[in-house]
Amino acid sequence: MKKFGEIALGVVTSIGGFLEVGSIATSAQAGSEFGFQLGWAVLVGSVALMFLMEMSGRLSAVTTRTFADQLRERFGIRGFLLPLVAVLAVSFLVLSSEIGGVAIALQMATGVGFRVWALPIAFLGWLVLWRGTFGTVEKGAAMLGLVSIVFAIAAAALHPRWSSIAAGLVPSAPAHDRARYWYLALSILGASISPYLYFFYSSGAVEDKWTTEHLSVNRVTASLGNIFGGGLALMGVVVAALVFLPRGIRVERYEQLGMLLTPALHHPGFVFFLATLGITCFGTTLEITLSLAYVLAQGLGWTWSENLRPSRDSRFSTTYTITIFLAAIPILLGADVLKLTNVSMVLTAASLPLSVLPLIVLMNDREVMERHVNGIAGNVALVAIAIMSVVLFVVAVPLQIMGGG
Amino acid sequence: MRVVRLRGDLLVGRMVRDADGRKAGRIHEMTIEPAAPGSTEYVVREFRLSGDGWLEALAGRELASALARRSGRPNGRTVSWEDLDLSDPVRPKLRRTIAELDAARAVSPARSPRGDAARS
Amino acid sequence: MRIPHRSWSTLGAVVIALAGALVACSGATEPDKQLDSLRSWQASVRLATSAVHLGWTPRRYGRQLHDQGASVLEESRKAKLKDASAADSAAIRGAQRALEASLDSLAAAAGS
Amino acid sequence: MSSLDLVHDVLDMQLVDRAGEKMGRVDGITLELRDGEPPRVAELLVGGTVLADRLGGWMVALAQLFAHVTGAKPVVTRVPFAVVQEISSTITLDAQGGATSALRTERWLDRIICRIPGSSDKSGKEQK
Repeated sequence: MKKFGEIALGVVTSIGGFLEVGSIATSAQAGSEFGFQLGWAVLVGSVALMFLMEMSGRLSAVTTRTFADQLRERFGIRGFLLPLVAVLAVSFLVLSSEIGGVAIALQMATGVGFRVWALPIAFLGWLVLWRGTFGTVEKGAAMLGLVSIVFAIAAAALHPRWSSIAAGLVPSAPAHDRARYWYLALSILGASISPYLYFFYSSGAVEDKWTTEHLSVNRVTASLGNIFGGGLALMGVVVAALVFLPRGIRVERYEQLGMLLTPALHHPGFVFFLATLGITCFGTTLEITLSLAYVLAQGLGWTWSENLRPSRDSRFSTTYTITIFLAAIPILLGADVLKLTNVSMVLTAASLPLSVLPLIVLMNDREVMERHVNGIAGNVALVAIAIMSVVLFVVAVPLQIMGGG
Repeated sequence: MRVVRLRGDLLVGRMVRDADGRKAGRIHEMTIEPAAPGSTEYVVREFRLSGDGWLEALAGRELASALARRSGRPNGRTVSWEDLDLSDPVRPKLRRTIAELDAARAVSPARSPRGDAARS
Repeated sequence: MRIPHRSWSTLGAVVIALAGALVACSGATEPDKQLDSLRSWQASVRLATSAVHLGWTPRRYGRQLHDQGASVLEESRKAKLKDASAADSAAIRGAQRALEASLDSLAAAAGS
Repeated sequence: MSSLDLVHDVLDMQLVDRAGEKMGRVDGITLELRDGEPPRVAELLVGGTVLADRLGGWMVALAQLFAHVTGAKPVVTRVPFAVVQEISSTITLDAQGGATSALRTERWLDRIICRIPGSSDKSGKEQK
C-alpha cells in the first residue's frame, strides 16, 4: 500500500494526460475512424510525457523548488510571462471541459441536463481542495482512477488480434481523410503532453517532500504512471476500433460514447464507462485547478501548499477557489464539451514550445541540477519533444480548420 | 555629494553606446561586492554587456544569456562601473570608446566572470 | 532582425487568440461529410435501440441519444448544401429518411 | 557573502523571512548613484506595479486598470539591502514577514477566508 502511495502522483498525472474528457473522446474518435492505426500517437504521447514528468520531478527533487520557480528565477519575469499566460489560458479552457466531462457523465447517468451539474461539481471539487491535503487529492484520484481499467477488460473481452494492435504502434500514413488523421494525432499528442501536467507533477514532488533520495522513485512513478494512462488510452482506441468502426459510427457528440463498452460488457459496461468518465474528469479537474494556483503562486512568490490550512496561504487558496467556480461557468452556459476540448487541444499544442524549450536549458544547467543534469538519452528525448512541440505549434491551427470537429 | 536613485532592474536589456555612439551591447548582468571586506553594504563593481548575436535574436535575451552562462563563454564584454555613465538610465553611455575599453581590458586580465557566490 | 522581447509576448498572445477565433468558425458542411454524419448517426441510433432492448443501457439514456439524433436530423434538413449534385441530394434525403425511421424505433424502445 | 551577480542571484528570487515564511519575490532593485563611488545596492522592491514597470507597455496599463477597478491602492514594499541575511537558492531576510506590506494582500484575504468554515480549524492539514 505504501508503494502505491509513492506512485500515486504518476498515476494521477497520467490520468490527466490520457484518460480525461479530451483524451477519451479523441481515443474513441481515432479508433472509430482509423482502427488501430493511430496507436502510435498514444505511444509517442506516453513516452514524451514519461520523460517530461521524470525531468520535472528530478528538477524538483534536486532543487526542492518547482519548475515554475525555476522558470521565473532563471528567465526573469519576461521569460516567465509568456509561458505563464499560455499555460493559464489553455489550462482554464481544459479545466472547463473537464468539469463538462463530469457533468455529461452525470447527465447520461441521471437524465438531468449537464448544465445543472456544473456548479455542484465545482463546489464538490472546491470542498475536496479546501478540506483535503495533497495526499487526499493524489491518492484519492489515483485509487478511484483505477476504475478506468474497465477499458482493458472490455478490450480483452472483444478478443482483438494483439499483433495488429502492435502494428498500429508503428507510425503509418492513412489511406483516407489525411487531414482528419493528422488532426486526431495532434489531439492525442496535445492532450497527453499538456504543460499543466508537468507543472502539477513538479509541484507534487515538492508537496511530497521529494529529495535526491527519491530519484529512483521518480523514475518508477513517471514510467508506471504513463504505462497505466497510455496503456488504457490505447485500450480505448482498441475498443472503439472493434465496436464503432465495423458499425460505421463516427463519434460527434459525447452521448454516443455511452455505448462504447456495452457490446463487450453489457450493462456493467455502461455503468463503468460513466463511472470512469466522471471519476477521471473529476480527478483532472482537481489537478488542473491546483496546477493553475501552483504556477501563479510560485511565479509570484506567495506561500503555497495544499497541505496548509487555507488561511495559512490565503492567496493560493483564493486563487483555486475563484478558478474552479469561474471554469464552471462555460458549462453552466451550455458550452459544447467536445468543441471546447477541440479548441483547448489545439491551443495546448500551440503552447507547448513555451514550456518545453526552457526545460532544455534548466535540465542541463549544472548550477541548477548539479550532477543530476540530463544524460544523453534525456537530452535526445527532450530535443525530440521540443521539435515535435514546435511542429505541433505550426500545424495546430491549419489542421484544426481542415480536419477539425 | 549628489545621490541619484534609479531602478537597477530596468537597466537590464538597455543598449549601451560608447563615446562615439557605437553599440557596445545590452546590459544583462551586474556584479556586486561588499563595499569593504565584511561590510553589509554592497556596491556594483562591473556591468556585463551581452553580445547582439543571432542566438539572442532567435531565442530572446533570457534564453541567450542563460545559454551563454551555462556554456561558461560570456558572449559579451565586461565594463567597470567607472566606465559607465548612468546619468540618463534609459540611454546608458560608456565614457570611453569600445576600442579603448578592449585595449585596456587586454592589458589587465579580466576578473573571473563570476565570484564564488555563497551557494547553498 | 532583432525582435524586442516585449513584442514576442504580444506576438504569442495574438497567435493564441487568432487560433481560438479561427477554430470557432471552422467546419463547413460538404455533401459527403453530411452523408457520413447521417449514416454514422443512424448506426448509433440502431446500436442504442438494441442496447436499450437488451437492457445494456437504461431507457433514459436511449431518450437522450434519441434527442441528439433528432437534432442532428433537423440540422441536416435545415443545412444548405454546398455545390451538391442531384445524386448527392437524393442520397442525403435517403439517409435522412433512414435516420428518421431508426429514430422512431429507438423512441418506441426507450419510450419518449 | 562575497561577490554576486545581481540579476542571476538576486532579481526574481524568492524572499523568505526569519521564520521561513514566503514574502514574494525580488520584483525590482533600487541602486544609488553617487559621484565618484560605485553604485550602491540600496533596496529590494516587492510589488505588482514594480513588476509591471519591467514589462512595460500594456502591462503597466493593465496594472493601473486593475488597481482602479479593485480600488486597491498599489503598494511597493521596500526592503533595505542591509536586511538581507543570506543569499542562496532563496533570499532570507532578517525580518518578520507578517509585519511588512509585502503580505498586505495575504492578511486582507485572511480576514475573508477565516469566515469560511474549515479554513482555519484542524482538518488534517498542517498548522505550520
